[in-house]
Amino acid sequence: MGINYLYPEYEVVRNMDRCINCRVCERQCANEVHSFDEERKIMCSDDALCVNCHRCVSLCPTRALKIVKTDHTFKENANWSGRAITEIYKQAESGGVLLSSMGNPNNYPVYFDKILINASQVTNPSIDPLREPMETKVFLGSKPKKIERDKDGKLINNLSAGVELAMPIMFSAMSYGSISYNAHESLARAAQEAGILYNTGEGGLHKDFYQYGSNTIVQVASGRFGVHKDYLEAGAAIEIKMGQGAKPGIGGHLPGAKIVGDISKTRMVPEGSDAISPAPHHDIYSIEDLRQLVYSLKEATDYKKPVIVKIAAVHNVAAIASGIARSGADIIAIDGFRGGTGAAPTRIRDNVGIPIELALASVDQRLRDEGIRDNVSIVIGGSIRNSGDIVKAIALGADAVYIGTAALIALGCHLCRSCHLGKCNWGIATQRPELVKRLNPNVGYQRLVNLVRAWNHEIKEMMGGMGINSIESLKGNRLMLRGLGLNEKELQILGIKHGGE
Amino acid sequence: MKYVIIGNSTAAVGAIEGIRKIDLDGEITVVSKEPYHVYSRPLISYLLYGKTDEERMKYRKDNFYEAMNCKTILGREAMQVHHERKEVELDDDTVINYDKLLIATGSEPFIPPMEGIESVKDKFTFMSLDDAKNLEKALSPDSKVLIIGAGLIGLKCAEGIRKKVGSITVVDLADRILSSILDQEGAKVVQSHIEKENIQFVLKTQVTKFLNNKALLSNGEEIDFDVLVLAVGVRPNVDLIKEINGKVNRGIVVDEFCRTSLSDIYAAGDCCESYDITTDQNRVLALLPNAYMMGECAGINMAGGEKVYDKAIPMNSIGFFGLHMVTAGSYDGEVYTQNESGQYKKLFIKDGLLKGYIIIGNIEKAGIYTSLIREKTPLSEIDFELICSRPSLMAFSKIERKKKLGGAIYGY
Amino acid sequence: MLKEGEIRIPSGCAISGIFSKSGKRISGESIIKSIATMHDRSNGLGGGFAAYGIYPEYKDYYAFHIFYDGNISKKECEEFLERHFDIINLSKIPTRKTPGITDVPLIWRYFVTPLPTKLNESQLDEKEFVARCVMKINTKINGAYVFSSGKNMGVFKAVGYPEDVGEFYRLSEYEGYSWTAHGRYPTNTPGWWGGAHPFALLDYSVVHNGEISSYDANRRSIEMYGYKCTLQTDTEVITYIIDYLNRKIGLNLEEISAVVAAPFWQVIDRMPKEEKEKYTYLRSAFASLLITGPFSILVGFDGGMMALNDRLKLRSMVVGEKDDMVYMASEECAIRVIEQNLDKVWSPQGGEAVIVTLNGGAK
Amino acid sequence: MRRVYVNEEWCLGCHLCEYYCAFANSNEKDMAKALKNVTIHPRIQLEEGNNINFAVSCRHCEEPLCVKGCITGALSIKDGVITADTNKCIGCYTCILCCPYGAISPGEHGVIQKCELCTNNIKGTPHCVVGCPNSAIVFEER
Repeated sequence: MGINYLYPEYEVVRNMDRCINCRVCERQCANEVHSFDEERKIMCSDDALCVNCHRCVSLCPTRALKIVKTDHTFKENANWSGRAITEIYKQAESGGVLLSSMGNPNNYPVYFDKILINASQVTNPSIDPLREPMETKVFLGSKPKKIERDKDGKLINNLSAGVELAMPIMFSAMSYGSISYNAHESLARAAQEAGILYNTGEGGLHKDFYQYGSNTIVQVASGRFGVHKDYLEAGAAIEIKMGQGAKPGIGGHLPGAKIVGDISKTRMVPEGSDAISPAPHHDIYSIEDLRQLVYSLKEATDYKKPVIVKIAAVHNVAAIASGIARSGADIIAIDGFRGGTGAAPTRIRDNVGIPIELALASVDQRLRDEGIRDNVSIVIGGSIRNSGDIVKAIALGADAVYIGTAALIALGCHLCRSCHLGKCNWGIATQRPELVKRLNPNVGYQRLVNLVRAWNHEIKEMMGGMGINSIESLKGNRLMLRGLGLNEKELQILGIKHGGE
Repeated sequence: MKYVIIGNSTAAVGAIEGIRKIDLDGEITVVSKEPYHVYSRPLISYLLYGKTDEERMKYRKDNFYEAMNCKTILGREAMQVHHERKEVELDDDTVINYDKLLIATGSEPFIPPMEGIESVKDKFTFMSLDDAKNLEKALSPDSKVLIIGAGLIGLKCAEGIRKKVGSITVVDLADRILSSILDQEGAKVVQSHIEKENIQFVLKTQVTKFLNNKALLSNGEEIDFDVLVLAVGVRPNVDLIKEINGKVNRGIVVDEFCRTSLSDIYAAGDCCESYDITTDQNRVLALLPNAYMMGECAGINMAGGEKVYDKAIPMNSIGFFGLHMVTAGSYDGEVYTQNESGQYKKLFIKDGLLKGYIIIGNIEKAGIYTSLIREKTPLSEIDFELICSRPSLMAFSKIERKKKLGGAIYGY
Repeated sequence: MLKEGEIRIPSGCAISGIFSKSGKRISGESIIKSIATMHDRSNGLGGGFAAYGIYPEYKDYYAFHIFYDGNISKKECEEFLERHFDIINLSKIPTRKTPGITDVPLIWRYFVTPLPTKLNESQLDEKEFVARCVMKINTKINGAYVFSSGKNMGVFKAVGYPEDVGEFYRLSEYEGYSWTAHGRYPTNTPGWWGGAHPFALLDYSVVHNGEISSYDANRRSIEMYGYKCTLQTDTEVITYIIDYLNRKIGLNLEEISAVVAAPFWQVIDRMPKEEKEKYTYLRSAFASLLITGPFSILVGFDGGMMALNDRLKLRSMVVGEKDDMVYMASEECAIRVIEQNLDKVWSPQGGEAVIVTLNGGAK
Repeated sequence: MRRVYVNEEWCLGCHLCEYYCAFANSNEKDMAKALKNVTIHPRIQLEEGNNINFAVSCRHCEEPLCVKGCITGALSIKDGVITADTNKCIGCYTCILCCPYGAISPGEHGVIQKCELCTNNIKGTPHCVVGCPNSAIVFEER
């Protein structure tokens, strides 16, 4: 072992006056940061192992622990940041591609934070959601271009298969394998309770969760793991995953070590062999190939399930979306570059893709310009952090949003961004039974339900403030938005006026 | 309905509480020759030791009889039962009649014939509160005490008076102390612990003759003493039933409903025999928990309920000078032994069942063993190795654990 | 300061309507009297009327009412009209000098019918052809604005109080079976004649009181179907929605009201099965045309009139009946002033369309 | 009656229940003050091994063998809660001999101790339940 160039990023600070040696920190840290010194009868910590996940901090009954960012510093400057230097040390040591988890952490503009929402004053009354009905129910799917009547003149329901959501929120794709059984159970039960949908991700659907089928989106990704007829028929909708915001253009790789037991069965991959999702679907090299897959899936399910096509927000997203809107797909899901992941090459995560706000605005406008906005619903994801983001997204033109990271945070995730290590102390991004156990779905699902219900309340409050009592009247209602500190080009792309205009 | 209970100790309380579970109104009359509010007999040694007092010895609160709507006739002995007339005749010739009668007369010390015993001035038995009070009066810091009997009563007495007297010698015919509950090895452990308190044991020996303050022993030794305690054993009080030709062996014979062979007459507690499920034999189990449960069972059945008591086992939890031991069941079968510092444990296994155990030292969770005996749990269904090493619910199957911890309410 | 069409201007208003179910033609005097009663609901920055059945002699021709800023735009527009239409009659619309009405533009009226060759060439149906021509003039010809384009009906509007506008256009000299009127209270505007109400396209005319919250959602949706919202007013977008749903999609007025003022889901969920299916379908299929926020509108169309409130009834609306006459107004006083003894008067519920048509149906 | 139940499926073996129990029964307001440098004697105790953990405390049986077997009358049922009168108890441990769950243990002053659902301390409601990080221990009616 040569020189260790790296100083721990975090330091564990223990208040010895408060520590009672209960050793819960030691028992709960899968990274083995804490240990008990039998001789001195005190708890010790190894900062180098700490990923700052706060498991110990949260469980310490006397609040004797806190984790602080080290004030140890490189001689950094605006160009050579500590992170840049550290990464070079790591790669010089390992010779490998750097891996990270969760979304793009870099200081790119967050447009949601530069957009403000309107409210009614005088000329138009705001509506009190506690007194008046306030509707957030959403139907996703394509709209008919014309009506049909029977011989008595009665309207015929010619809507194609769609999905109904009690609120414009869905849990985004997170595979069984990348997250735990208990995390999946929490998501599935929460979706059922809240009247929304969750998404299997590309890992197939565990047999235990078929019971939540009417609240499930089943995903078909490039690896086709766990895809079979029953699977397709189990869900309320089928999603073709073309891309992911955190790693556009990149496939996935679940190491063989994680392909064990039920995960192997669910993915239909032999135990111990790597599950590799290719970067492209090898049967989709063009838009017309996509159309074939869309219709193959519809044929397979008797046209009873809407098909979602999920793409990453990349530079020509509007043109791609236009193609998808004409492919027979019912819903387009767009994932922005802040979207989470269980593991992605750091460089990809941090440098590829565009912000979801810009992608959404340009896609919505492009589809309207082409008169095909009604062909599809638009669902966006990629770091929706609160109900304000949702209201803004819908006013920009989204039908609904996907939340992934926010859902995981509700389940206890502390964004330590170490999912790829498989030792999630919160029982989310791990398959180790003793860790998985830490996420009690009875608690987890309730927390998710609480979160989306709280957001739904807030959405209603904001809608009421705008004098809108139905979510469809918010969709694409960009006059309700104003930009702040944005340049002309940004305002033009977002299709909004500047504050004060 | 008129209930009459003869006796006023644990079995009587069990019966009263049992009756009141079913019948809130029936008239209950308790007759006892002792004049006291119900107290716990085993506490008399702790009374002398100073760990409790008469007030705290009360087995139930002062308002117990009142709360249970019970009539008491204390200080009066029941002399005879007129079965055909359903009457009980008391020592003052009063007669009370009953619809249901419970005999809960307990037991009394057994004093074998011993030569010269009448010459001993300060001689006591150790069974009742009065016994304890009388004994205490006779003690002085210089007293040399001789205790005949190294059983539970004799040794508890020794512990109780140790600080109040000069010396204590315990003589027993058996080859070990506590021969009813301990094996040879276990007895040795306990004996050496007690000997540290300056108590002398003379075993495998009996008194051949008393000469005033001197006892002549079968091994030829002589012992001088001031105070003699006779703790050889106890004998069930069965006369009331025997006289009217109820079925009696060593104790009164009752069925699993605590009914005697005579109609409307029940019996419970130390005066009875119980069916020991570890030996499949009827025997007198003069144990407080046993007395309560028999009493309660009898009470419920007297009041028209239905209750079966069929899980009697011998069991004891006792300590001397800080050393605790728990024992249960019969010591028959294959033996698993654990003998570590401060911990002596023997498990007795027969026919795939735990039949009995002895633990001296760390007695935590011993009740789990007791329940294995009581429930006759097949050891093949549990983690045998684990249960041998320590009593734990972990040894049970997941399903069984779920039953136990997930809401099961234990009964007997 | 940006003028109407360059910026969205919210406004409050008064509306009134008179309809004869027997088709009896009545003069404009009554409607002027009615709207004048609600003088305080407008602020002099806009008033107008729509009248049906006023051009019986030209009933087969589209009557275009056009504002011109000047002769250049008039010339350009008339050239456009001549290229696309056969102009049967053209004239200045007769007006009377009125103190309250100033900055008068050129106001012309044309009775036209599409040139058959042009119509064939366009491969459009006649109404669509006419509508597109109107849009083209309004968006492409600077200074020209077609504010009325239906058959046997006309819109008359100006900047000013409505009673002055009626006087200005000499409406007592017209006779129609159906009249609507509007007095406007915009919250800021230099006042532009085209921005006054009613707003009309083909036979549809809309007078509206309210400020819809769903404006931009509705606008961006309706613009997808070939409409251009040049005025940025609610009335404009509502008119286009009604035109689209009725003329292009083929929904009847009752169905349209189930789209634009759809019942709440909680109400739909309690409906009998068949009705529930219908309302669910209409709400889902045309979700983006739901109008929320306060509005009360009177929609005039060939042979009928519809009154509709937003589903929370955030604006007032009263309906009265006397014999074959039906009156609809923002306030009851505006009805009582012309008809003391009503057979029936009521306040329709939010989202409940009141539709009246000529006996024997629309012509 | 509401009782404390533990579900081993969710028990993490973190031992916090024991510390919260000891804290509750210390009647101190600050846990650090109550438990610093103290060897705890909790009334709820974890059984652990082979990735299986569960905490055990008094089941509050309806027909409690401990109460029936108690030689002093120190154990009694108060509103369903099996309560120990430590003033009466002389530490004979017959209850430990009787309890099929191993839920009673020798206490600190030669008498027994057991879970009384925190009815006898300043917390008033079972503190092991409050302290369980995974809702493996619940206080509910079944």
